Amino acid sequence: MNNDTTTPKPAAEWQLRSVYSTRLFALLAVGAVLLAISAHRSEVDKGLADSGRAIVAVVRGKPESSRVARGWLRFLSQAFPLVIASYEPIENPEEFNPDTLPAFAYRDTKYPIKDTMGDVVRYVDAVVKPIGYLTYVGGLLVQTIEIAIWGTILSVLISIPLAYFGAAGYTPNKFSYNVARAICNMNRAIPELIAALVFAVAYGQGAWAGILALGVHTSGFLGKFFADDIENAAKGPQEALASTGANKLKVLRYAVLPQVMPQFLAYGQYILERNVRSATVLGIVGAGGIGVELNERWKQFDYGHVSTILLAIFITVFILEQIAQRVRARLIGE
Amino acid sequence: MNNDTTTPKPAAEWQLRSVYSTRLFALLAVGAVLLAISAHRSEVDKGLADSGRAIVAVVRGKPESSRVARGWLRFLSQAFPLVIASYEPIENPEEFNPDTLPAFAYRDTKYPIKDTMGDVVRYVDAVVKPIGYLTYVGGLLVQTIEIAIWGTILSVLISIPLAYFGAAGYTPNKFSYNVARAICNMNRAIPELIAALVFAVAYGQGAWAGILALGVHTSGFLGKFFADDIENAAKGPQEALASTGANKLKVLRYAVLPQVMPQFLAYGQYILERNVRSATVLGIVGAGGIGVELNERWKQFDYGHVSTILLAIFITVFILEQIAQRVRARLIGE
Amino acid sequence: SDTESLPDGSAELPLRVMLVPADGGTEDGTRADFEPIFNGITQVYDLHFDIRVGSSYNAVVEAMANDQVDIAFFGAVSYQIAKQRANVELLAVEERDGKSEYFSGIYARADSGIDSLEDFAGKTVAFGDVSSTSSFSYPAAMLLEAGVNPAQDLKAVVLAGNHANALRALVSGNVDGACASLDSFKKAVDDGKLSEQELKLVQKSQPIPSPPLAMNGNLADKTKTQLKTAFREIHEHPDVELRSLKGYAGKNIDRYNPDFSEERFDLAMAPLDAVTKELKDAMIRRAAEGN
Amino acid sequence: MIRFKAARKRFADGTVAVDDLTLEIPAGQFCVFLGASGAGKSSVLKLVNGMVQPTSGRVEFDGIEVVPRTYREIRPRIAMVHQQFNLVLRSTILRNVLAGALPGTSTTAAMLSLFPAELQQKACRLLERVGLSEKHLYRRAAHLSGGQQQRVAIARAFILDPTLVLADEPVASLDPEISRGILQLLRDASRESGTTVMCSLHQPDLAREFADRIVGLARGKVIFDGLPDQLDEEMIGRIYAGARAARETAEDDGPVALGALTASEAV
Amino acid sequence: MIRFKAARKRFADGTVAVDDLTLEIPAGQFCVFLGASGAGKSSVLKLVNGMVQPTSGRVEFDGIEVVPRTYREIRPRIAMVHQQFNLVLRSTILRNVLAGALPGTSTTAAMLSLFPAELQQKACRLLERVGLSEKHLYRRAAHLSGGQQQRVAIARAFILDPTLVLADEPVASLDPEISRGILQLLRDASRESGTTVMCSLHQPDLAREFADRIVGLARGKVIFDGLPDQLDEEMIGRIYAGARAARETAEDDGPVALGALTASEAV
Ligand SMILES: Nc1ncnc2c1ncn2[C@@H]1O[C@H](COP(=O)(O)OP(=O)(O)OP(=O)(O)O)[C@@H](O)[C@H]1O
Ligand SMILES: Nc1ncnc2c1ncn2[C@@H]1O[C@H](COP(=O)(O)OP(=O)(O)OP(=O)(O)O)[C@@H](O)[C@H]1O
Ligand SMILES: [Mg+2]
Ligand SMILES: [Mg+2]
Repeated sequence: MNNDTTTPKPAAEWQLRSVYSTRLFALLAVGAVLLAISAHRSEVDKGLADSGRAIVAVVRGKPESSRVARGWLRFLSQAFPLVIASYEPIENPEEFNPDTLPAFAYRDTKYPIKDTMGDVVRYVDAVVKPIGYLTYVGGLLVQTIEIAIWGTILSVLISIPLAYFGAAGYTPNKFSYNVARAICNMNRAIPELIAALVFAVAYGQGAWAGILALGVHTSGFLGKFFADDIENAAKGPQEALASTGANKLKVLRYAVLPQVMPQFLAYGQYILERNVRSATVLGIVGAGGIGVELNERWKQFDYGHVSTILLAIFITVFILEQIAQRVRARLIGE
Repeated sequence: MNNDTTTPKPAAEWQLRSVYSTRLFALLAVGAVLLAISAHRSEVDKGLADSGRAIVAVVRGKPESSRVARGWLRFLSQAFPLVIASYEPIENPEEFNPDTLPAFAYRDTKYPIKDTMGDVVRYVDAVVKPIGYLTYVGGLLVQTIEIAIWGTILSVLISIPLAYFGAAGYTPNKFSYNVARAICNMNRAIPELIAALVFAVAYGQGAWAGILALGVHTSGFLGKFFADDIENAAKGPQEALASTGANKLKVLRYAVLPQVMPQFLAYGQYILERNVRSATVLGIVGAGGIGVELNERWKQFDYGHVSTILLAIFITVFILEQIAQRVRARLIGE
Repeated sequence: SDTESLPDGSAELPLRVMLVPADGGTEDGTRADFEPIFNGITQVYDLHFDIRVGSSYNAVVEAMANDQVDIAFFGAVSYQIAKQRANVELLAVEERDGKSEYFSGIYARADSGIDSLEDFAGKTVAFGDVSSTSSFSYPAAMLLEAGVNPAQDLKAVVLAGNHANALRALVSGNVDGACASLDSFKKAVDDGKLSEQELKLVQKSQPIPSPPLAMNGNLADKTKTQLKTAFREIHEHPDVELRSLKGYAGKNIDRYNPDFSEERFDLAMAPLDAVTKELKDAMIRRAAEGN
Repeated sequence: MIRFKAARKRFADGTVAVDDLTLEIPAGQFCVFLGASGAGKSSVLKLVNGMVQPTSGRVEFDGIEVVPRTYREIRPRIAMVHQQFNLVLRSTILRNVLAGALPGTSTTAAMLSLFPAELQQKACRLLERVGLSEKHLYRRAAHLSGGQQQRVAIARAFILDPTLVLADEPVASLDPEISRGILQLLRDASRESGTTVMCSLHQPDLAREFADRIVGLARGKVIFDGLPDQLDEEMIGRIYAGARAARETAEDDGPVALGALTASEAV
Repeated sequence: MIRFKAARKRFADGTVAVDDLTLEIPAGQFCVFLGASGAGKSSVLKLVNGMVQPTSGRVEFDGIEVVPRTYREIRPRIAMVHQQFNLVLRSTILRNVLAGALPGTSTTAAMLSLFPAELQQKACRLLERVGLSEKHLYRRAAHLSGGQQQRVAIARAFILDPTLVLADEPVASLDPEISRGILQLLRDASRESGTTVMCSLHQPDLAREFADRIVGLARGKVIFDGLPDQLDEEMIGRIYAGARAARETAEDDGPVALGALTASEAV
C-alpha cells in the first residue's frame, strides 16, 4: 500500500500537506467573483454605502444630514411612548353610569386623540382604563402562547419518528432515511401561511387550523435538527451500549439523549417562541392571538401600540429563554 | 459532611432514590389539568375529533362524507396540473414576425384563456413558451436566493460576536453575557416583517431593506444557537488547550469548532433556506423575489402556479440540504 | 347519514360567521362592531352565531366552498369570485341615507404636480391588495380608461397590501400615486395618520356597491329566509337596543338591505371588464420584479 | 467458545489491524492478550462483538457467526469493558451501570427509566465490589477520577451476568492493588461462573499472575500462544519489540521509533 | 519551582480531593506522585495550572500565585498530559499536536491555521519520538488506538518546550517498553533542559526507576515524600492501603472495598 518504505522514514522527510489546496483557492476565487456580481444586483453595495454615510453623519453629530439616520430617528421618536391605557369613547353621555365603571377606570371628558407626531387632533369624552391596553395585549398573548404550545406539542410528536428514521445509524435502511429526510424538507418548504389557509379550508377557520399549520411546518425543522444532532453525538457511549445488545431505542435513550438533551431543549424552546411570533398565521385563520392586532396596528401607523406588543413578545421570549437556560444548566450540570 | 459513617456501608444498605419525585408528579398533574383546559380553549379536542372522523371516512372509502377529507381532495384536485408554460397574447398579428421567436416558443392561434374555475373563457392568438413560467419562477428564485445568501452572510457576521459574548466560559463577564443574550432575544422577537418595513423607511424600498431585516432577525437565532452549542461542547479538549495558555479565541477555533462545526453548518443552511422562504418579506419592501408571486398567485386562486412555486422552493431546500449533508459527512467523517 | 349536516342556527349548530377586518380595523374592533347586531338577532330570532375574525378573503371563499363558513363579508369583486367558486348568495348590503355605495380614488402628493391620471405615466403607483375592489380593480380600470396601462406604462407597480400601506408609501415618498377608498383616506385623516393637506385626490371613481354580506347557498332554505328576515327587520325591532348599527369598516349605517339586487353588482362590474386576469398577472409580475 | 478463522481487519486508510488471525478460546478460559501499543489488541476484542467487522475471514461466538444479523442474539451475552471507558459522562454512576442491563429490560420500562429494585441493588453490589461507595451512586460520571470511571465501566460490564467478558485494558488507570482486585474479580467470574474472559493487558506480570492462557500479538499477528509460565522474558521482549523486527517487510506501524525515543535529541 | 501552601480542594459535593497540601518542588526535578485511585493525584497536578482551583491555601509557580489573573503568564510555560488525553477527536494528529503551540502563535495565524514550517517539523519529530509515523500525521485522532492517542497527547505537551510538564499517568495505556521510552523522554527533558516534571503513576516500579523524588498520596494527604530508594514495599503497601486505614476517621472514599473485591461473592 502507498509508498511506505520498509525502513521508517525519519521525521525530517515526512511529507507535510499545505492547509489550503489550489482547488480551494479556485473555489474561493469563483465564489468571490459571483458574490461581487450579486452584491451589485442585490444592492448590497448601495446599502453599505448608505449605512456608512449614516454612521459618518451620526459620528459627526449631524444625524439629520443622512436620510437613513433620519428615518431611524423618525421611527424611534414615534415608537414611544408605549401605549398602556385603553379608552372607549362614550357615545351617549346622557346614558353614562359611573357606577358600572370597572376598577381603576375613569371618565375623561377631554381625552386627547393624538396623531403619530404626538400632536392632539381632537378631544373625545371617553372611559379610560389605565392599563387596559396592556391587559388586552396580555390576554391575546396568553391565547397565542396556548396555541403555540399546542403547535409545539404537535410538532414534537411528528418530529420524533422523523428524527428516528432520519438519523443514519438508527434508521432501518437507506430508503426510510431518504423518506424521513424528504418529509422534513417538504414540511419546511411549505410556508406555514399557506398550510394554515389549506387547513382552514379543510377544518374550518379556527385555532386548530393554526395549530396544525404550526405543527406541520415546524416538525420539518425539529425532525431535521433532532436527526442531525443524533448523528453528530459522540460515538463512544453509543457503541458501548450497542455492544451490550441494547436495541436502538434504548441506545438513543441512554447514550444519545443525555448528550443532546440540552440542544433538543433549545430547539423546542425556539419552536415555541417562533410559534408565538408566527401568531400572524393564527390570526389569518381566525384563531385569534396577538398576530392580527400587531398587523393591523402596524398598518394603522399606531407605533406606540406596536412597541407595546413587541415589548410584550420580547418579554415572552425572554421568559422562555430564562426557563430553558435553567433547565439546560441542570442538564449540562457543570 | 452529611451522614457518612466511619465504617463503609454495605451495598445492601445504600439508599436508592426514586426516579420520579412527588414534586415531579405534582407538576405533571398540574400541567395535565392546564393542558386539558387549554385543549378545549384552543379547539384541540374538536380538531382531533374532526381528524378522527376524516380518517374513519377515508378508511371506509367514503372521503366525500367528511368535510375535512373533502377539503383536502378539493385542494389536491386543484393543485395540479402544475403550470409550466407561459404565453403572451399577440396584439398585432400583422406585425408578428416568427423569426424573432425565442427557442422552443411557438405561436398558438387558439390559446385558451381559462378563468379561475378552469373553464375556457375565450381563445387568443398568443406566443407560447413551453417552459416560460418555470423559467420565470426560476429567475425569481435566483433573485431570492441571492438576497437570502446576503441575509445569511449578514446574519453570520452579526451572530459571531453575539455567540462569543453569549457563551458562558468565553464571555468576559456576566454583564456582557446578559447583553449578548438579550440582543439575541430582541433580534428574534422583532418580526422580520416589521424590521423590513422599518428598514424600508430608513433605506428606501429595495433589496437592502430586506437583506437587513433577514440578517438582523436571524442573527438572533444564530447567535443563540451558536452560543448554546459552544457551551454544550465537550469540555475535555477545551480544558486541554486552555491549560496550555491559549487564549479563548484559539481554544474556540481548535477545541470547540471541530466539535460544533456540523451543527453550525446545519444552522447556517437552515437560515439560508428559511430566508428563501421568508422571501415574502422581501416582496413587501419591493425587493422582488418569489414571495410576491407566491402570495399574489395564492390570492388569485391560481393553485397550479402555487404548486409550481412550492415545488421550486422544495427543490431549492432539497439541494441546500444535499450540499450541507455532504459537507457534514466530511466534517463528521465516520 | 354519514355526511356532517350544515348549521341551522340552533344553539348546538350555530352559523359560522367569518369577518375580515376592513382596512383600519383591528380584530377586537371588528368584533365589537358586529357583535351587537348578531347578538340582537340571536335574542330576537333565536338564531345563533359563532363569530370569528380572520384576515384572508381567499380562505373565506374556499372555506365557504367547503361548507366551513356560512356568513361572510366580501368586497364587490371578491363577491363575484366567490360566486364563481362557491355557492354563495347575497344576504344583505349596508345602507345609509338610502344609498349603498362608496368610492375609490387615486391620490398623489399635493406638491407633486400630478393633476390628472395621464400624469401617472412613467410614475410609480401603489395599489392595495389584488383582490381589493377599491384599492386595485377600480383604480386599475380608471388608469386604463385614461390611457395609462398600469402593467406597461408605469415606472413600477407596488402592491402595498392594503389601502393604508399604499397611502403611507405615498406620504413617505416611495411612490408617486396611491390607490385607496375615500373612506380609508378619511379614516386615516380622522385618526391623525395623515394630514389632509399633504395629499390630493387626483381622480374619484364612480360609485361602487357597498361590500355585501353573503351566505352559503347550501344552507337550508328555511335558515336563509330566517336570516334575510332578521337582517331586514332588526334595526327597527323594539326589543333590541342597537344604539348604532355598524357596517363594513365600522362606519355607522342606517340599516341592512337584504333585497339589494344582484344585477346591480353585475352592473358595477362592467367597468372592470378591462381588468382581465392577464392584466392582473402582468401587474403582479411588474410588482414582483421590484423597482 | 470463540473461534477466529483467518480473520483480518483492514481499516479504510489501509492499516491492517488484525492479520489472518486463527484462534480458538474455549468457554470459561481467562485469556490475556499482550502486545505493543497498536498491535491490534482492541481490534481483536472488538471483532468478537462485531464492533469491528472483519474485512475477511470469520469470527464465531458459541458457534454463531458474528455478523450484523446475529448481533441481537449474541451481544446480550457479551459484555465489554472499553479501553476509553465510554461512559455517558452526563449520566449518574448508577444509571451508567444500569445502562449495561438494557438488553434485559423491557423497552417501555427502559424508556421510563424504571429498573427493577433487584437490578439496582445488584448495581450497588457491583459498585461496592469495584471499590466505589454509596456517595458515588448519583454523581455524574464526568465528576469521577480516571480510575473511578474505569471501575464504573467494569461494574457495567458485569450487571447482566455475561458469558463472555471482553476486557480492554481494564486496569490501565488503576493502582496495583485495585488492579489485582479487578483481575481477581475477572478470574473468579471465569472460575466460579464459567465466564469466558478475553482481556488485553499491558502488564506481563499481571498477565502471568492471573491468566489461564496468554496470546502475544504483534502487528495483528499471533506471535505467542501458551500457558502463563511458558511466557519467558525473551518472549516478552519479542512481543514488545516484535513490531520493530516485523517492520522490515511490512507497511504498518507499531512501536517504531523506540530507538529514537531513547536518543537524547533535545525537545 | 512549584510551591503548595496548605492547598485544599473540596468539590461541590463535599469530596475533599486535596487536603492541606504543603509541598515544594524545585526546578528541574522529576517528581512522581503515587497514590490509589481517587487519592487526588490528578487534582494535585491540576492545581498547578489552575484547572482545579484551591478552595483554600495557595499554589505558586515560579513565585507567581496560580490564580485566574496570572494564567496568561504561567500557562504557556506549563504543559500537561491529561489522564483522558483530551484530544480533539475530529482533528488530525498533526493538528492536535500543533494545537499545543497555540499560545506561541499569533491569533491571526492561528485562525487561518497557518503554522510555521519549523513548528510543523518539530511536531513531526515529536511524533517520531513517541513512536508514531508519517502515516498517522493526517489521521483523525478518533481513529487511533488508545496508546497511540496517549502518545499524541505527550507529543502535544512538548511542542512548546515547557519549563514544567504535568504528566497525569502518561503511560497508563502504553506497553512496558514504550512506557520506559516515554519516561526516559521525561527524564531527559528534566536532566538536559532543566524541565520540571510532575508525573502521576500507577506503577511503583517505574516510579522508582525514573523519579528523582516520590510523593505518596492517600486521600489527598502526603503520606510519603522521599527518594526513590526510600520507598520500600511496606510504604508502597501503606500508600495503596492507606486509604483503608485512614477511612476509620474520615468521610471520603478511596479504595474502600478491596476486601470485598477479593470476596468470592458470585457476580
Ligand atoms: N468534579 C468533581 N466533583 C466531585 N468530586 C470529584 C470531582 N473530580 C474528582 N473528584 C473526586 O476527587 C477525588 C480525587 O480525584 P482525582 O482525580 O484527583 O484522583 P486520582 O488520584 O487522579 O485518581 P485516579 O488514579 O483514579 O485518576 C476522587 O475521590 C474523585 O471522586
Ligand atoms: N478507525 C481506524 N482507522 C484506521 N486505523 C485504525 C483505526 N482504529 C485503529 N486503527 C489502527 O489499527 C491498529 C490497531 O489498533 P488497536 O486499537 O487494535 O491497537 P491496540 O493493540 O489496542 O493498541 P493500544 O494498546 O494502543 O490500545 C493501530 O495501528 C491503529 O492505528
Ligand atoms: Mg487498544
Ligand atoms: Mg487521576
